[in-house]
This record gives sequence, C-alpha cells and structure tokens, in this order.
Amino acid sequence: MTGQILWAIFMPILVIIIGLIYMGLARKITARIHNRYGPPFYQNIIDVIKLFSKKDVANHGVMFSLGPVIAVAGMVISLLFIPIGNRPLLSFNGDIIVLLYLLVIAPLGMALGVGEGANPNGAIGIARALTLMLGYEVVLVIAAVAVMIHAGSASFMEIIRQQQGGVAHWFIWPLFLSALATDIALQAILGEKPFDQPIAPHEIASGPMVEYGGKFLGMLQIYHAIAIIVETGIFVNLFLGGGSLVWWFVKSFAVFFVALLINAVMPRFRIGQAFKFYWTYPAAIGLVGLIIVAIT
Amino acid sequence: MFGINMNPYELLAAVFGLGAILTYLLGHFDRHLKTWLTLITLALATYIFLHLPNEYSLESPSLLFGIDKLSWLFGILTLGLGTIVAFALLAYPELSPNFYFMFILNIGASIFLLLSRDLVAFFLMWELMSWTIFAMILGDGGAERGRAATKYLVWSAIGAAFILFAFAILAKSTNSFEWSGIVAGISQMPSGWRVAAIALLIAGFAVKAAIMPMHTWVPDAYAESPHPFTAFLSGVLSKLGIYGIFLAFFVLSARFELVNMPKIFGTHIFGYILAWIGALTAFGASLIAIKQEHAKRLLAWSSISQLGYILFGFGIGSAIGIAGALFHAVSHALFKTLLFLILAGVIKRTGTDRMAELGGLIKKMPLSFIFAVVGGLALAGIPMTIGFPSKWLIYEAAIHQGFIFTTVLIFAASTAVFLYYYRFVFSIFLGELHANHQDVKEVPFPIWFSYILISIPIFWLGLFPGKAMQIFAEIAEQFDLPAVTNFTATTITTPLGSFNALIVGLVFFASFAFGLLLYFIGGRTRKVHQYDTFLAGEADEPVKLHYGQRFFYFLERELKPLYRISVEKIYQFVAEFTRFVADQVRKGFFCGNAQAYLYYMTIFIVILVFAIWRIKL
Amino acid sequence: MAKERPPKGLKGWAQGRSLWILQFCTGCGAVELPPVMTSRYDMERFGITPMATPRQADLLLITGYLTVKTLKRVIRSYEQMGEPKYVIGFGSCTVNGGMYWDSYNTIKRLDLYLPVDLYIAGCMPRPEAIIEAFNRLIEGIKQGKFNGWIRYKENLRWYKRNQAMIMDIRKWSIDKKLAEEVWREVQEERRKIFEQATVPHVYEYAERISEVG
Amino acid sequence: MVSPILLIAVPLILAFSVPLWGLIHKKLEKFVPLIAFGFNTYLIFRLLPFALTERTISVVIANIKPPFGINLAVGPFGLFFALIIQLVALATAFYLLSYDPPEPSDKFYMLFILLVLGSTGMVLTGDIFNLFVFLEITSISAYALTAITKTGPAAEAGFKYLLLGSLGSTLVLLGIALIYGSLGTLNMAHIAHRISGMDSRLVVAAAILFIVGFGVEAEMLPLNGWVPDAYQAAPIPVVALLSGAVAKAGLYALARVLYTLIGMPNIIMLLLTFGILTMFAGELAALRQNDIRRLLAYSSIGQMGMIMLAFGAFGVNSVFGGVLQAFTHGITKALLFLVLGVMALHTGGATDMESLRGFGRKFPYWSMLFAVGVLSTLGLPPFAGFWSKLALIIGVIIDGHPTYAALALIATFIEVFYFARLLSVIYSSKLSPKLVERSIRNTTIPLLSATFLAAIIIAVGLYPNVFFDLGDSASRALLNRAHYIFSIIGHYLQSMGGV
Repeated sequence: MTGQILWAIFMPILVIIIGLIYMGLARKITARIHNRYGPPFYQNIIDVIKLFSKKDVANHGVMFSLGPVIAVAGMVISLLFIPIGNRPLLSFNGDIIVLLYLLVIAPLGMALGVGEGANPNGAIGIARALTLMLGYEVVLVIAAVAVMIHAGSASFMEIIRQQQGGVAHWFIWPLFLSALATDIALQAILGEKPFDQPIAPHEIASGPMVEYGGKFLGMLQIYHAIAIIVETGIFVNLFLGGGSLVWWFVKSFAVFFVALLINAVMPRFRIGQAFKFYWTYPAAIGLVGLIIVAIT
Repeated sequence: MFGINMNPYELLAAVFGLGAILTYLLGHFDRHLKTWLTLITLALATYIFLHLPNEYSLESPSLLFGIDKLSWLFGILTLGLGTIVAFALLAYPELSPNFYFMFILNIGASIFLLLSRDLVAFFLMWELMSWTIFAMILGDGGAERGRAATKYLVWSAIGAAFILFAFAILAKSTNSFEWSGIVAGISQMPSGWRVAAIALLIAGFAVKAAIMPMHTWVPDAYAESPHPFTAFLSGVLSKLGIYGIFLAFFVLSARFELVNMPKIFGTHIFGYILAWIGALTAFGASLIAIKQEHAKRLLAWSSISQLGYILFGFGIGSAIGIAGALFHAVSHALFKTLLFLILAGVIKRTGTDRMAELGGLIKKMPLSFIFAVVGGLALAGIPMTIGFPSKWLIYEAAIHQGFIFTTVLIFAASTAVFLYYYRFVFSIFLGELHANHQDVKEVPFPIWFSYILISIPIFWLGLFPGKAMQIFAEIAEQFDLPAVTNFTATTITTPLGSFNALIVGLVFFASFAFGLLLYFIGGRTRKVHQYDTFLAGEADEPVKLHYGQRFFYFLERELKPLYRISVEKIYQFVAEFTRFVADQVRKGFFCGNAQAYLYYMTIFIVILVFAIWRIKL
Repeated sequence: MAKERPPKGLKGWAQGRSLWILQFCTGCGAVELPPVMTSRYDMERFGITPMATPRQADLLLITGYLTVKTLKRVIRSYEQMGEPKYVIGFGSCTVNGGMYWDSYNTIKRLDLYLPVDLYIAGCMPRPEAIIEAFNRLIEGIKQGKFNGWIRYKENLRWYKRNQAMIMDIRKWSIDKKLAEEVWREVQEERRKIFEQATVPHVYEYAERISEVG
Repeated sequence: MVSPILLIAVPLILAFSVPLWGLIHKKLEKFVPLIAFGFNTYLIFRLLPFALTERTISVVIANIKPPFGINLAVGPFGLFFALIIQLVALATAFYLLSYDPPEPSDKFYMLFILLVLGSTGMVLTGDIFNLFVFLEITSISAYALTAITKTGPAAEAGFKYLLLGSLGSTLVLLGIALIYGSLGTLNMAHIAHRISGMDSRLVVAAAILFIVGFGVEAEMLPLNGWVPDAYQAAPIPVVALLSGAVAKAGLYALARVLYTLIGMPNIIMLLLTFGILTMFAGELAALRQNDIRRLLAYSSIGQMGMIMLAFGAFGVNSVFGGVLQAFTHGITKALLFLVLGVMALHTGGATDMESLRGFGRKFPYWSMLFAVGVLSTLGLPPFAGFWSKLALIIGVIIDGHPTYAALALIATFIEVFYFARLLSVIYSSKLSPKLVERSIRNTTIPLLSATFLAAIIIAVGLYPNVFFDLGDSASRALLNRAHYIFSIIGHYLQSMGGV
C-alpha cells in the first residue's frame, strides 16, 4: 500500500520528465529529418524551467489561471487510471470508458481557461479542437469497442492479461484494422500534423495557447508531456500488450515515433477536411474491423 | 392527518386544487404572494406525497390511484425540482397569476399521473398535464409564442391520440381499465394487437419525451415558454414521457416474449428498434444542437439528444441498461433543470439568449458561471458528477449486449455534447464582454440559491451512485425486471468493468492539488484587462471580437448532407397538403351556391341507393 | 525597493538556453531569418525557436526599419511579453535609420522607444552575424548582463514621452493611466510651443522632432 | 310525475301570447322565452330521475292509446336530448334579455320559442307524423329566424336553408308515406314492431329518404351547405340554438328512425362513413377559416360528424360516447357562440381573427370562458368534453371499429390546430386596433348566461357521475328496441296476443 502511494506520487513526476524527453527527442528527430542538427534531447526540460521562471505574464482571471491547473490535474488523474508497465494503480476502479471520460477533463478545463482569455484565436482553436475531437473520437470508439468485444471486458488489466505470452498474443494481430484506425486517430489525439489545426501557429497564433505564457505555458507543456505518454500508452495497453516498465516506455515511444515521422513530412489539413477524413477512411477501416470482431 | 378525516390522496388533490385557486385569486394582490403560496402548496404536497398509503380508489368516475417505487422516484423528482423552480420564480414577480395557476395544476396533474393505476385516470391526468403546458407556453402571447404553442398542442394531441387509441385497444382486449388487470390479461391478447398497442403507446409517450421523429415541437416550445418554466418543462415534464415509455415497454411487454420475435444480440427486435431510434435521436439532435444560434434552442436540442440516451437504455433492456436509463432520467432531470435555470438567469439580466450578443459574463456573473460549469460537467458526463455513472452504465450495457453500431452513434453524440456545451458556456460566459452588458449584475438570490440546491444531488449522487442504484434495483424488482445488484455505495461493477466514483473524486482532488502546486511554483502574474489580448499587435479598443456566431461553421459545412435530412420537411409537406385540401373543401365544397348544394343532395341520394343496394340486407 | 536584477544561475541558464523569439518582420531583414532557422545555421540547436504570440516569447526581433505606424504595434507587442524579455535591433535601420535616414515616416533610433539589448549592424546582416548575436545574447543572459526590460520599467516615463512625441500612446500602451498622464504633458508642452509660435520656434520644434524621430 | 306534454304545451301557449305581452309593455316580450324555458328546464329536471330508470313511457294525447292515437314517447334517450335543448335554450333566453332583437321583435321571440318547442317536440314524440310536424315547426322557424335581419346575406342564407330544408322535409314526408302505405300505422313503436314484415326494398327506400331528410338538420355531409351561411347570417342567439338544439333534434330523429324504426345494422353503419366524411369536411373547412363565426360553424359540422360516427358504430359503448358528445357539443358550442356574440360587440361586429387579436389581454374573463369552450371541444380535462370524447373514442374501438376511431382522432388533430391558433390569436400580446375599451352595452347578463354554460361544462367535467348515468341509460334505451316497442304498445300487443 505504501509502495503504491509512493509510486503514485513518484510516477507522475517520472512521466513528466519522460514525456518532456519524448518531446525533446521529437524535436531532435524532426530536425534530423529536416537535415538539421536540432536541440539537445533535454531541451524541453530547459523550456519548462524557463517558463516557470518567467514573471509578470498576463493573467486574465481566475478561470484563466485554473485552466492549466485543471489540465494538468485531469491528465494526472488519467495517468493514474492506466496501467503503466504492469503496475496498476487505480485501473481496477475504472475501465476504458472511465478513462475516455477522464481524458476529457483536461482539455475541458483548458478550454474554459482559454475562453476567459477573450481572444478569438483561442476560441477558434478550441472550436477546431472540438471538431477534430468529434472526428477522431468516433474512430477511437469504434476501435475500442472492437477491443472490448474481443476481450470480453472493458478493464485494462483484463485486456493486458489476455495479451501476455509473447508478441503473437498481442491484439494488434487479430485486431489489425482496429489498431490501424486507432493509430490514425492517435495522430490527431497527439496533435501531430496533418491534424494540428487546433494550434496552427501560422493561422491562429497557436490557438488555445495564444494568451498563455510563462508558467501557464509551462503547465501546458507538462500537460502535453503527460498526454503523450497517456495517449500512446492507451495504444500500447490495448494492442501491444503492455509490458514491464522499460518495455512499456519503449513501445510507447515506438508508437509516438510513427506519429512523429508522419508529422515531420506532412502539411496541415483544413479543419473541415480533417473532420471529413476521420469520418470516412479510418471510420470505415474501424467499422470493417468491428464487424469482423462481431462476427468472429 | 391535520385533524381532517380525509384520505391522503383526496387531501393531496385538495391541496393542489385549492393551492392553484388561492394562488390565482390572491396572486392579483401582491407580487410575491403568489410565489410563496406556490411554495407552500408544493411543500404541503411533498409532505403528503411522502406519506401516501398504497392504494386509493375513487368510486365514480372510477379512478384508481396508488403509489409504488417508480412513481415515488418520479414524484420526488417532480415535486423536488418543481419546488426548486418555484423558488427561482421568486425572482420573476412579473409572471401573471394565470401562470402560477397553471403551474400548480400542472404539477398536480403530473403527480396524479404518476399515481394513477388505471387507464382513465392516467389519460385524464396526462391531458391535464399537457394542456396546462400549452397555457404556460402561450403565456403572454406574441406571434412566435402562439406558433410554438399551437405546434406543441397539435403534437400533444397526436401523442394523446396514440395513447388513447392504445388504451382503448388494451381495455377492449383485456376487459379491464386497471393497470393490474391489463398486465394480467395482456398475454391473452392477439399478438398483432399487442404489438400495435405497445408501439402506439411508445409513440404517444415519445411525443412528450421528445424522441425523434416526434420532437419537432420541442425547440420551439422550449424557446418560447417562460424561461424558468422551461427548466421544469425540460427537466421534469419530459421525464413523464419517459415514465410512460417505461410502463409501456417494461410493464406491459417485458414479462413475456414479445410475440416470439426474432432476437438480435440477445435482445428482441422491438428493443433493438427502440435502441436504434434512441441512438439516432441522440446523435441527430446533438448534431443539430451544435449549429444553434440561440442558447435556449441549443439546450432544447440537447434535451432531445439526452432523452434519446434514455430510450436507448430502455431499448437495450438488460439490467444494466434499465438502471442506466433510469439513472440518466434522474441525472438529466437535475442537470438540465440547472442549465435552463442558469439560462433563465442570464436572460433575466441581459434580455437575450442569442449567443452572438452575449459573452464575457463570467466577470459579472461568476456564480452563474460556476454552476453552468457544474451543469455542463454533468451534461458532458464527467466523473464525479451524476452524469457519468448514468452514461457509463448505458455504454457498458450497450457493449455488453453487443449493440455495437448504436454504441458508436451514442459515443459520437456524447462527443458532440462537448461541442455544444463548450459553445454554450463560451458564448455566454467566456470571451469578450459585450458593450451593452458592462453593468450587468449577478442573478438575484432565489435563482442562484436554486442553483445550489440542484447542485447538491448532482455531486452527491455523482460520488455515491450506489444510493440511486438501490432505488433502481427496487424498481426493477417490483416489476420483475432484471436488476443490477453488484454495487456498493460508491462502486458499480458490471460484467465489463467497474467504476468507483469516490476514488475518482479523491484522486481528482489530489491531482488538482498537484496542479495547484505547480501553479504556485511559477512566477507571479499580472492581471490584465480583458481587451488586452494578442491581436497581432492591434490595439485594444472595445472591439467586438466575440467569437459567438457560427461557432462551428467549418463543421456545419462538412455536415451539410446530414443536416439536409429533416423529418420536418415531411411534416411541412403534410401540413401543406392538408392546407391545400382544406382550401379545396372550403372553397370547392362549401361554395355558397344553392344549386350546387341541391346537386350534392341528388348525388347523395344516388350514392345512398347504390350503397344500400350493395349491402346485403 | 531593491533594484531588480536579471536572473542568474539556473534561471539565467534556462532563460539563455531557451530563447523563444517573436519576429517582427517589418523590413527586409526577415529574409535573413529563414537561413538562420533552416538546416544551414539551425538556430534551434541553441533552443531558439519562433513563437506565435508575445505572451510566449522572450525575445523581440525588430528586423528592419519601423514606421511610426508599425512602431505602435511593436510597442504594444513588447509590452505584452512576459519578463524577462529582450530586444534585438536588426540592421542599420534600427541603429540610425540606415537608408531611411531622411524618411519623414520611419523612426531612426529604436532605442529611444524600446530598450534594445543588442544591435546587429549591417544592411542586411548576414546569417552568420545573426547567429553571432544570438550567441552573445545567450552568453550575456546566462551572466545576467542584459537588463533591457528593467531599464524600460525604470525609465518608463522617458520612453513614453519619446513615444508620445510621435504617436498617440493612449491607445497603444498597456498602462493606460501613465499613458494618459504623459500624453497630457506632451500635449501641454506642444501647445505652449505653438502658442508662442514664431517661425524660429516652430523650426526649433521641428528639429527636435527630427532628432527624436 | 309531471306530464311531459307541458314541455310542449306551455311554450306553445306562451309563444303565441308574445304579442299580448308586448301590448302591456314592449319590454315584457323579452321575458317570455325566459319564462317558457325556465319552466321547461324545471320540468326537465323533475323528469330527470325518470330518465335514469331506462323506461320509456307513452304519454297519451286525447286519451286515445297508441298505436292509434298520437302519443309522446318519453324515454331516457329523448329526455337526454330534451335536456340539452332546454339548457341551451335557457342560457340563450337569458342572454336575450340584453339583446336588441331585430324587428319585428314579437315575431322574433315567437319564432324563437317555436324553434325550441319544435326541437323539443321532435325528441319527445312517439308518432312519426308528429315528428314530421315538429320538424316542420322547427325548420320553418329556423328559416325565418335565419333571415330575420333582412339583410342580403341573411336572406340568401335563409333561402339556402329553406331550399335544402324543405326538400329534406318533403323527402321525410315521402318516407312516412311509404311506410304508412305499407304498414298503415304512424306510431313509431308499431312501425318498429311490424317493419320486418315490410318489403325490404321499400324499407331501404324509406331509410334513404329519412337519412337525407333528417340529414339536413343534422348537418350531414353533402346536405350541410346551408350551415356556414346560416350560422354567419343569423343572429347570435339563433346560431347558439341552431347548433345546440336544432342540430341535436335532427340527430335525434336520425338516430331514432334508424335505430328504432328501421333497426338494420347495415344501414345504421352507413352513418360511420358519412360521419367520418362529415367530420373531415367540417374540420378541413375550418382549418383555414379566418372568420371565427364560420370557423365555429365548420367545427360544429365536424363535431356532428363525430357524433354521427359514434351512432353509426352500432354498439352501446359508442352510442354512449355519442350522446355524451352530443351533450357537450351542444353546451359548448352554445357557450362559444354566446361569447363570440359579446366579443363582436367589442369590435363593432367584426368576428374575424385579426379584429379579435389580443382580446384576451383586455377582457380576461370573457376569453377565459371562450377558452373553457375551446378546451372542452378539444376534449381536454377537467371539462365535460374530455369525458365525452374519451367515451366516444374508447366506445367506438370497443364496439369494433378501430379504423374509424383512428380516423376520428386524425380529424381531431386538425381541430386542435385551428383551435390552438384561435386561442393564440385571442391571447396574443398584440392588440387589434378594432378593439374598444368598453362595449356599448352592459354585458352582465350575457356574462351570467355564458358563465352558466361554462359552469355546466366544468361541473360535468369535475363530477361526471350523473352525466354518465344519464348517458348510459339514454344509450341503452336507444339500443333496446324491443323494450321501446313493448313500453309503448305493449298493452296493444298483449291484447292482440302478440309478443
């Protein structure tokens, strides 16, 4: 019990650091793809320290300040509900659907905070994010339902348990189409190109973040760092069979890496196109996968 | 009781009747007296309601009343939310005594509707409940209100006609007007008639429950009815339709295999159809809610969508599904009442519900904003509020029962909730404050106090869903339905997974503390004026940059093919056609020409002769 | 009140190693930035990366001449940035007007209006020069040498006065009260000069303006 | 027991005495109808306990027993209709106290009493020729009253009514002649007893003639062309009576003739079809009508259609619904017309919707009465209409005609539509410029009379027991043909050794 609580306290910090390193690696890898040298892999940690050291940043009100706080809190709670590296904390108390809803707390809190900023760019960013969400959530749910039906359970631990015993038992093989659909959805969930419309810096001045600077932005970076782990972690747990702590992070980085490669070479969709894209091809792939699962 | 030798049922009726009449008569003398009288009436009624004996029958016209767990649940919702809404009405002294009269009558009819145990009493109370709503929507008049009220009454008549027809079939086939007699006798009914009766009943109740395609009156009626009353209309009165559907679907049909219909995924096809209708309602209405420009209409479509969830839960028909649907009925009643009351407060202060004209009210009405967030969290189904366990149960039931495609629709609908809910709260409370609303004040005490009253159960049942589950289990037991029994005060367990509400709540607060810690680590901030935003260096004149209109335009553009599907077009066509025929009848048949009339008479005689010739005498 | 000093140590190091820039691409200097960003010079290896809004940025790049009209926006953007913040003047135009030395409409000396921490001379400066400037800035920040924003705060009235000479600061300043006050003073002064309007006076005033502008 | 003959005799005497009263004082004329119908109402209430017993008695005139003499066959069914007629007539007569009658006023009052008298006679008589006579009294006074204002439209309406009505009566007479020629009797019970022995083709012919003849008064589908014009042109109290009394009497005659005399289910069931058609025609015509008076006229046709439908279903449940609906329709329509008459006083005579827009804002009590009428017509609780419509629909379904019940329900949607529109216009917040502050006339008396009718509607709605009992015995009396025959001519049949 004490070990669990210590782990619960330690794990978010570990995940934040690892997540920031993921982001740094992402910049490095993107730079290498661009034939650049790129920043050091710990660049994002420096960024966060700098952001927290900044003073006198604009504050539009209580909700504006609470937005990033809730964003971090929401992500941390989601983190505690997914099993990381065979170390389940609270995932016995909630299943995939609970997690899907817990995942929403963070963006919702942030969206409310952004709203008080009274910057139309922020609102447009949120509107785009929500539209995109309507797009990918359908795909994600189609895939998740397939997994739940295949496993006969919505509990993460049960799903991971069924995938034990080597690569061949991973759900990615029987549920390949669902995994593919989830991976396409993941591209938008992670906010990578071609689905980074919500924060398109060239169109709407980084959208939701437009009014956030200093420590607020730092918290949003932390939020993003956890989000990457959580979101890739869902994929790892659903399709790649979890794994021990190191393996788990390796798998999760592999998932992230795929998204990164696509991100590095892609332009950006128009938001309408992105929405339409999700409701056509990935949804169709996922539905075919779902039907296959339902039949067999 | 009270030293009066009266049956509590009679006493309850007397309280409502006298309360209504007294409120109407004395309401003319004082602006606030009518509301206080209403509150007293409702308080007395609640007291009596909680002490009702099991059965009561009125000799003639022979009406039978009684109370069971289901009526108790819906009755408590009705009376509780009715009292809260009445409390909020303290801030609306300008409403006429007529309104209060109708309001009390309406609540009384609703309560007796829930208590009725025979068809005639049920239908009587149903009709009374229906037309008092019409009177309240019509209220002060105005062209739009008139149109909305007319539309409502016509739809209500259609619903009532279905119900009446089904009741008549049931009564004819079972030779009984009492529920118990019908339930006992229904298995002997010819299967075709049985299906027809249940289908008609569900269709009839669907009108009040705002299920597609019987929903078209809802946005208009909600938009035009008096603002605090809309909360009651959406929160409680739509639940009476749900109550009816429950009776029709479970009490009448669940006890036997419905005409040996083929089963799909373990559910008979009737339930499957119901689930599809519910899912399509939830999905379609939520997509339409996204593109509304008026906040009341937005919430109205949202109501339709949420009611679709409930029907979906009923359609699944498993133990979890029923519990989820009932739970969602309760949670929708609570949060939608809250949201509509908030909107009522906003409209009271600003005079508009057009979202493009609002904005930035968080600075002026922080309390309303907080409770709008509370209501929104419940609407969106965020854990810790009552909205989550109810939605979660429905999902679990759907996946467990194999309703895969409908589950996807339902999920899409609940994602759309975030879209329209954010639009609602952003356009009203966030963003830029409109120049006209610079000196708007917080809503008056009665209104914000009613927010608090509603928020308590929202959180309480959100953290301790077991309390509600207990009641649902008892209801299921009472009607011999499968019941969810695997729950404790905070945890619900289904075959698929489990959910511990309290732990989620506690962990959230821990995480929140972590977030706050981060907040306090960072450097100090500077409070800036709301116009001090980054606009590519542009200056901060009070410019209207509120992003409140056509919020999801890019989405609307993509969804255009879906929006083009509208059942309203069919109704429009029917209405146009009827008008055409009506004009033909009026101008063509009743032409005012005496020769023509004589000509008709001659033809009539000829027809009669031929008709009678054909009949075997 | 203790005098505010630029941060050193971990904070200074982090601030130096993570400079987020807001490019104010007013003039031709902007064309020199893409080579700096892309693979040849790759400024991201120093942690320097472009940002979209002043809220997020630490470094304001003025890449070329500023007309009075753009100056207003620049000042506003600068004031919206969080502290610490730095300004780099780019090219001769920001130093002394450069090729626009006799333009009626461009400002000649940027540091009359904003606290410039570093100038990069040249017309235009080569990317190498820009990288050199960034390196110096980073080193300086780490040692706590650059304190432009502190100067700006301490001499706010002076800056505002200079700004008020050529533009309506009331609309473009974040600190409305001070702007109003300074604006009234400047107007009063201007009115006095024009009241005693003799031709030499006006010439004198015009000279002063040209000196300022 | 009081003699039902007084119901006819007293008004008859009073009717012809109107000019004499006028000689004493012009104003006294007004009170004659009130006295006549007050007395009649009193009598009816005395007779009501009897109506509940389900017996039919024959009241012999001139001491010649049926089937040879003329008699009144007073049964629950007839008394029920007489009650409707008397209640409406009483309210209308009271309303007349403050009404400026068209000149010559003595004729007006006389015709007025004769109209009610004729209708009452129709529902009470046991002799088919007497039925014809009373029909003639009723309809001739109705023609005259329709045209009494002597304006162009009134004359035209009266003429149309006359044309159709007199043709109808002629056909009735022809039918009577057919029957009399075959059976040699005019007593209805006697005819009913012996009709099975008559040539069925002749019976059919007589039935057709009766349907057409009485159909005119009962506002049956192709014969009701006179209705909208007459309702619009006639003075308001007359209109109240036309729908409250005359139409009900026509309906009674139709039902009585078809059920008791002919007694063939197949022919009776023709009423189902014609009821539906009538109902749809009325409701559809009312849908787009802007003049409230015509609207109510069309609505009246629709309601009559619904009652006919109930009578056509040939079963005790549906007839029960039908008689209840006849009661509520009579009272409700009278109420609506009386209120409309007062409404017109506030707009300078205009009765179209635009002129009455916002009436409810200025005159809440009047429009409340109107709303009571409308809601009762729509069949909403706690008004009388709820019970009657409920009984009617359930009755028709229980008697095995669910399709027709469904059609009737569809017709009610249309009804709801235009009545809801009407209410929303009346309760509109926009005021019509034609509305005046105060009416030119003191409206206390109309108010009382309308309140009287509204009180009946609400009282029946809240406490429908007596109403149900009356309707129950009325409907069973209608269907119990043998009992009718036996009650009237039982002694004769016994003496003939029949039975």
